[in-house]
Amino acid sequence: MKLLEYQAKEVLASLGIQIPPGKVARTPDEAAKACEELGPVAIKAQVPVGGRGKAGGIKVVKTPDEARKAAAQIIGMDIKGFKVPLVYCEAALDIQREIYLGFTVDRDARNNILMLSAKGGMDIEQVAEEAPESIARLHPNPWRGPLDFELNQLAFDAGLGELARPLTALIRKLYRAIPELDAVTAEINPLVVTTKGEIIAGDAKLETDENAAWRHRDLEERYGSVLEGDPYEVEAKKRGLTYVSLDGDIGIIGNGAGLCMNTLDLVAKAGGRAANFCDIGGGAKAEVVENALAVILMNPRVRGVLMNVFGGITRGDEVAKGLVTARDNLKMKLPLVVRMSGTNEEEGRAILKQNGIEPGASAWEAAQKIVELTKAAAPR
Amino acid sequence: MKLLEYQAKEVLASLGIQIPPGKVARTPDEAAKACEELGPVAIKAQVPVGGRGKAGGIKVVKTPDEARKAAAQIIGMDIKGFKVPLVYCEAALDIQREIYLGFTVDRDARNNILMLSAKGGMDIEQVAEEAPESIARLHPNPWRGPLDFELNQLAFDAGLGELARPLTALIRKLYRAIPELDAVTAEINPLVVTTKGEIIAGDAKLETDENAAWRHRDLEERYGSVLEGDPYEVEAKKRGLTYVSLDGDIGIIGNGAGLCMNTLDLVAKAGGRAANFCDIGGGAKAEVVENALAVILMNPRVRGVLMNVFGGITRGDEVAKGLVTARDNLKMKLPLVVRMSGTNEEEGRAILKQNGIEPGASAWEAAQKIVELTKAAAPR
Amino acid sequence: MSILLDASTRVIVQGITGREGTFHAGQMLEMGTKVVGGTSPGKGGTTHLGLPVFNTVADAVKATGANASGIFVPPPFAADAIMEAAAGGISLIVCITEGIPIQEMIKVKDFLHGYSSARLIGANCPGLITPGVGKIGIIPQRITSAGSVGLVSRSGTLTYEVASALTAAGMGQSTIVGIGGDPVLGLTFKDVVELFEKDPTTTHLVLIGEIGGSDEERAAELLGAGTRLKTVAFVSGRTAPEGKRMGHAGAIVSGNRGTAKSKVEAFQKAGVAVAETTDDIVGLLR
Amino acid sequence: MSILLDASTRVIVQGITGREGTFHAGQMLEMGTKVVGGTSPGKGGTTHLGLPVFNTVADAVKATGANASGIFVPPPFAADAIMEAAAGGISLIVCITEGIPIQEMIKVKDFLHGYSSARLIGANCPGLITPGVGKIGIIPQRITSAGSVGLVSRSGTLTYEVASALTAAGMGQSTIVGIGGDPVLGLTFKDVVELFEKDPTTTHLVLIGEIGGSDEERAAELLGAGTRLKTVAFVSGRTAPEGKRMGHAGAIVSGNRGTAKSKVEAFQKAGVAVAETTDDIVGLLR
Repeated sequence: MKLLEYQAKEVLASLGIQIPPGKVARTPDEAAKACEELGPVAIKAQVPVGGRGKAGGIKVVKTPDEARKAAAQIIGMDIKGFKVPLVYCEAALDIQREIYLGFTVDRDARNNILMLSAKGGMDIEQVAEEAPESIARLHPNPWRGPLDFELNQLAFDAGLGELARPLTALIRKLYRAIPELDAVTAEINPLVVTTKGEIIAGDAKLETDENAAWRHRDLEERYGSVLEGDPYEVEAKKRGLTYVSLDGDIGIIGNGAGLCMNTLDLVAKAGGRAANFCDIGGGAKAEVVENALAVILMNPRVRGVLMNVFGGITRGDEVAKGLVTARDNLKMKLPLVVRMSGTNEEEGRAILKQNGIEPGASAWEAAQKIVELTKAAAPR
Repeated sequence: MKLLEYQAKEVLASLGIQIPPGKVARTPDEAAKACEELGPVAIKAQVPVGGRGKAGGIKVVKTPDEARKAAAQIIGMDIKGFKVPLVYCEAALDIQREIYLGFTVDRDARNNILMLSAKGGMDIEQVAEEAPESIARLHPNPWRGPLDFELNQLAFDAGLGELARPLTALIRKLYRAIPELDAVTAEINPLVVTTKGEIIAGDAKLETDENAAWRHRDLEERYGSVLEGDPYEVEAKKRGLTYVSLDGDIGIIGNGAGLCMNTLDLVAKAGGRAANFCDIGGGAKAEVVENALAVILMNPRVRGVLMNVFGGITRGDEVAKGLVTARDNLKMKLPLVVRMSGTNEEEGRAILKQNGIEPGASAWEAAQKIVELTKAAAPR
Repeated sequence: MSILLDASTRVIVQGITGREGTFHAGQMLEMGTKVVGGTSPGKGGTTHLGLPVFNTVADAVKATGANASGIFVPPPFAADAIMEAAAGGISLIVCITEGIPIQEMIKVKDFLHGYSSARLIGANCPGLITPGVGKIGIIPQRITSAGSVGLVSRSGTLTYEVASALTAAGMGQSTIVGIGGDPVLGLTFKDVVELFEKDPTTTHLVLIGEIGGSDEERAAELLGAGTRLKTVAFVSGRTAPEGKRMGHAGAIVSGNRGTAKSKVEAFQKAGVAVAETTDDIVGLLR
Repeated sequence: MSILLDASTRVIVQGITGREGTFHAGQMLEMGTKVVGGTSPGKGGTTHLGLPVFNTVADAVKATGANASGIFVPPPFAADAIMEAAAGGISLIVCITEGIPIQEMIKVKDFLHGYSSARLIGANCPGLITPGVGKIGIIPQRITSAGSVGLVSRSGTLTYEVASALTAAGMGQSTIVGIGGDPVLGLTFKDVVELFEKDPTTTHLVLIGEIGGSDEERAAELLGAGTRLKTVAFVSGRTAPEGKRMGHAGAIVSGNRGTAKSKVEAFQKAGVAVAETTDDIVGLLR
C-alpha cells in the first residue's frame, strides 16, 4: 500500500520523527482555514506518485485567499492518472540543509538497504547516477536491525558525521516502520536540518507490503479509502482479482503472472494495445473467469478480449464451459479469442467453436487474431 | 532487581499474560476488604525469596475476618531475613493442571534458556534432579528470540503439544520481558490451566538486570522502595557501595570482588565470621573508604574491621592517609586491621602504625590478627 | 540423472493435512515420488494418504530419514515452516506458498546462512520435477517427459507452456525448476544453471526470465563465461507497464537493471539465443 | 614468547579521549605497548597523546593496521564498541568496561560467531599483559616481570595480588590474562589454558577461579586429560553466602555445579594442585 504524503507523515510522527505542522484540506475553504491557523503554507497535492511538483501540484501561498485559490486549482487535478482527492497544507521550514534518507528492498542483496546522503532534495536520482559514492549505503542484518556503530559509520560515510548522534536516533525510529508496518520502502527527502538545528521530515514516502496487509488492517481502514484511484482497479480488488489498468483497447485475461505478461507482449508484437493486465491465478474457475470478464467489460474502451489459459491441472472442457456461461451471463457481444492448452484441450476447443468463440492454436496466433478482430470491429 | 510476586504479576499483566484477580494489602483491614471484594483468597507474604509457603507466609481464607487475622499474622513476619512489608490477597483458581514455565541466563551456554515442563508446582527442582528429561529446554537466538517452530517443538517436547498454540503465544509475551525490562530470570510456577481451559499465572518471579537499571528507572521508582530490606544494604546502596550483609561480627572492606571474597574466606579459615561483604572497587579513594566504614559501623554487631586493599595504581601512602582521616572523622574505636600492598606499601604501613592501626603483612596474617582482636574485644 | 531431485530424495509435505497439501501430496505420490510423511502440529501419530503424520519436521526427519520437503502451509506460517525445515535437517526445501511478506523472507534468507547444506526453492513457485522420478510442488506430470533439457523459470504457467511445447516436440527434460517470482527468493537462475552445468544428463538449457531484479543478468554473465549447454533464454514482460513509482529509493538501488531490455541485452552479450516468443523456443533449441 | 599479545600486536584504544581511556592508554604507551591510535566519534582527524584519533574502528584499522583494541567506553556503549571492533577487523578485543547489561553481552557473543578470527577478553576485566612487551587494559606493569608462568584469573585485584607474589618470588610471567567476572564473557579459562599449552615459553600455570558458572570445571577437565604445564589452581568465594534465590530456574540449569566445592573437587580430580590461600600458590608452584 502506497501512503500519501500526509499519511506517511502521520506514521512517521507516530514513530517519533518530527514533522512540520500541517493540515489536510478536502475543500478550498478548508485550505484557507488551514492557512489562517498555520500562516504561510505550501499547498501540496496528495497523490501516490512522484513528480507532482513539476506537474503543478505544489503551490506556496501566503494568505488564506491565495490558499483557497491554490487548493481550488489543485483538488481534482489529474496527476499521472491520479485524481487529486485532497491537499496537505504545510507550514514552511527555515532550511539550513537538505539530506536524503531512505530504505527499500534491495532485490539483488535479498535484504533491506538503508541510504543516506548529504545531497538531499529533488535531484537524488541524478546524484545516484553521477556521484553514487556520495550516497552511503548499509544492508542491516534483518534480525538485528541496524546497529549503532553501523549507523555511526553510515553517517560519517555520508559526510554527515557531525549529525551522527541525532541521525542514528532518527534512523532507528524510521527503521521501526519495518517491524511495525511491514514497510518495504520509506523515504524522507528532503530530511531538513533547520536553521535552528532541528531535523524534520520535509517530505515522506512510505510503501507497505501487500502480502502483510493482514497484519495491518488498521492501516488499510484508516488510509485505504482516501484515494479514489482507477475505478476498474477498485472493482477488481473487490472481486479479489490481480488487475492493472492499461491504456489500450484489448482486454487480457491470463492465468499466472508470467503467462499474462507474455500475453501482453504478444499483443503488442501483433500491433495491438492491451487495456489491462488481469491474472486469474492457477485454477481458472468459472466464477473467477466471469468476475474478470465483468471488470474488463466495464471499461468502454475495450473492443475485444483475449484469454490465455494454460490448464495444468484444470481440464480444458471445464474451462470452456465456464467461459461460455460467463459470456452468456454477461451478454457479451465483443470479439473473444481464447487460447487454451493443457488437459482435454481438444474437447475444450470444440465447445468454444460450437459457441462462437474463436480458439487460438497458439498464444501468438491468438494474439494476432484478437488484434485483427478488434481493428475490424466498430467502436462502441 | 528482584520483584515481589504482585509486582511481577503486574508486569506480566502489562505484557498481556493473564493473572488471577488480586489486591495488595498493607494492613489487616485492607486484607479483610480485599476478601470482601474477591471472595475466598490466598493471603500471600510478599518477599523476594522462595520457600515462603513452608515458612507460613501463605494462608488460604474464606471470610474477611479470617483474612484480617491471617494478614495480621503475616505482615511484619520475618522470612529468611526479609520483614514482610505487605500481603497479596489473591482469588483462588480452579486448577486442572499445573505447568512450569521459566527462563533464565544459562552461564555455560552464554545464552538465555527457556524451560517448560508438564510437571509444574512446588517440586520442580526435585523433578529437575530426578527426571531432567521431563523439562524441555530451548536456547533462543538472542537477536531473533524464540521462533514459532522452536516453541512448537518445546511444547511437544514437554508433552504439552495439545497446548502448543496458546503456550507459544504466552511464551512470546513472557519473553518480551527481555527486550522490555532486561529480565534475567522470569518464572511462572505454577502456570495454571483452569478447569475452564484458561492459562493463568499462578505465581510469578521476575528479576531484572542491575546493569541495565539506567534503562528502566520507572521500574525502580515504582517498585524499588516497597521492600524495607536490610538497613545497611539500603544505606550502602545510597552511598553507591557494593555491600551484602552477613551474620558475623567482623566488618570487611576490600577492593575488587575477588579480593573481597578471598578476604571472607581467610577470615573464616582463621575462625572468624564476617559481618558483610563490601567491595569498594578499583581506586580506594578516601571518600569511598569513609563511606564503607560508616556503613559497617552502623551495624552494632560489628566488633572490628578488616580492610584488604591491593594498590594497583593507587599509592599505599595515599590510601593510608585517607583511612586515618576516615577513622578519625567517624570517631571509630573498634579494632582495625589493614592489609595493604602495592605501590609505596612501606610508606603506607608506616603511616598506619603511627596512627595506631594494625598493618598486616599478608592477607592471611591480617585475617588472623582481626579474628584475634575481635575475640578479645568486649561486646559493645 | 537430474538436478536436486533424484531417486534418493525422500520427501515430506509440511501442511499435508490441508486442502492444498492433501491434493498435491496425492499428485506427487501418483507420479511415484518417494513421499515418506508429512507434518501437521497436533496430528502427530495419525496417518494421512497412507503416510505417517508428525508434529514437527524434526520428528519427521528422525522417523523417516526425509531429506526434502514441500511446503503447502498458509502464508502467515510459511516463513516459519521454511526455517523449521532447515533447522530440522532438510536439505531441499520447496516452498509453494504464495504471499509471504517480504520482510519475513529477508529474515528467512539470513536464517538459511546458518544451514549451508539447505537449499530453498521459492517461495511462490511451482516447485520442481524430474520427469520419470518425482516432483515436489505442483508442476503437472502430464506435460513433462524425461530427457536432456534443463528448464528453469520464474513464472509458473509459462513454465508449463514451455514444458508442454518441449514435450510435444519430443524434447524431454532432465529437471524443471520453477524458482518463483518473488523479489526475495531461494535459489536463483545462476544457482540452478550451475547445477545443470554439472549434471551430465543435461545437454540443453531453457531459461525463462521476467522483468525485475537482476538475476537474469547474473545468469547471463555466468553463461557468457562459457557453457557446454545449448541455451535459449526468454524474457517476459517486455511491454509491461512500469510500476507507478513514488520515491527514488528503488531507482537508486537498481539503476537501469531489471528492465526487459537490460536482460535481453545481457543474454545476447553472453552469446545466448533469445526467443522472441515462447513459440520460438523449441526451434532455437534444436 | 607469550600468548595473545606479542611484538606484532598493534593496539587501538576505543574511547581514547575519555578519562579512563586517556589514563590507561598513557600507561600502555609508557610500558612500550604499540598503541597506534584510538577512536572517538566526531574527533576523527585530531591527535590525542600524540596518537591519531578516528571516528570509527574501520577507519582506524584502515589507517593504522591495528589488530587489537582496548575498550574504555561507558557501559551503555560498550557492547556496541565490541561489535564494532569485530566488524572492523580487530582480532583481539579487550573490553575493560564494567556494568554491561547481560542481555547485551549475550547478543555480542552471538554476533562474534560471525567473526571467527575475533577473540574477546572480558568485559569487566583488567585485560592482559605480556611483561616486557606490552599490555591492553589496566594491570599495573610494576607488579609483573617477564618469565614462564602463565596466569589466568576471573578476578582483578586477586590477579594483582598473585602476580605481585610471583614477581616477588622471582617467578616471572609469560602472559597474565584477566578474563573477567561477568556471567557472560569472552575467552574462558579453557580457551586461555589451551593457548598457554601451545606457548613454548610457558612452563607453569596459575588459574584463579571463583564461585559461579562451570568454567573452572571445564578447564579442570581439559587439564585432567594431560598437560605439560605445572599447574596450581585457586578458587575464591568458598565461604561466600549463597545468593538469596527466588525461583527455581537457576537451580534447574546449574544443578550442583558452580559451588567452590564443585570447582575444588574438579581440580583435585584432574590432578591439579589447589592452593588453600593465595599465599600458598607460590610454594605449590615451585
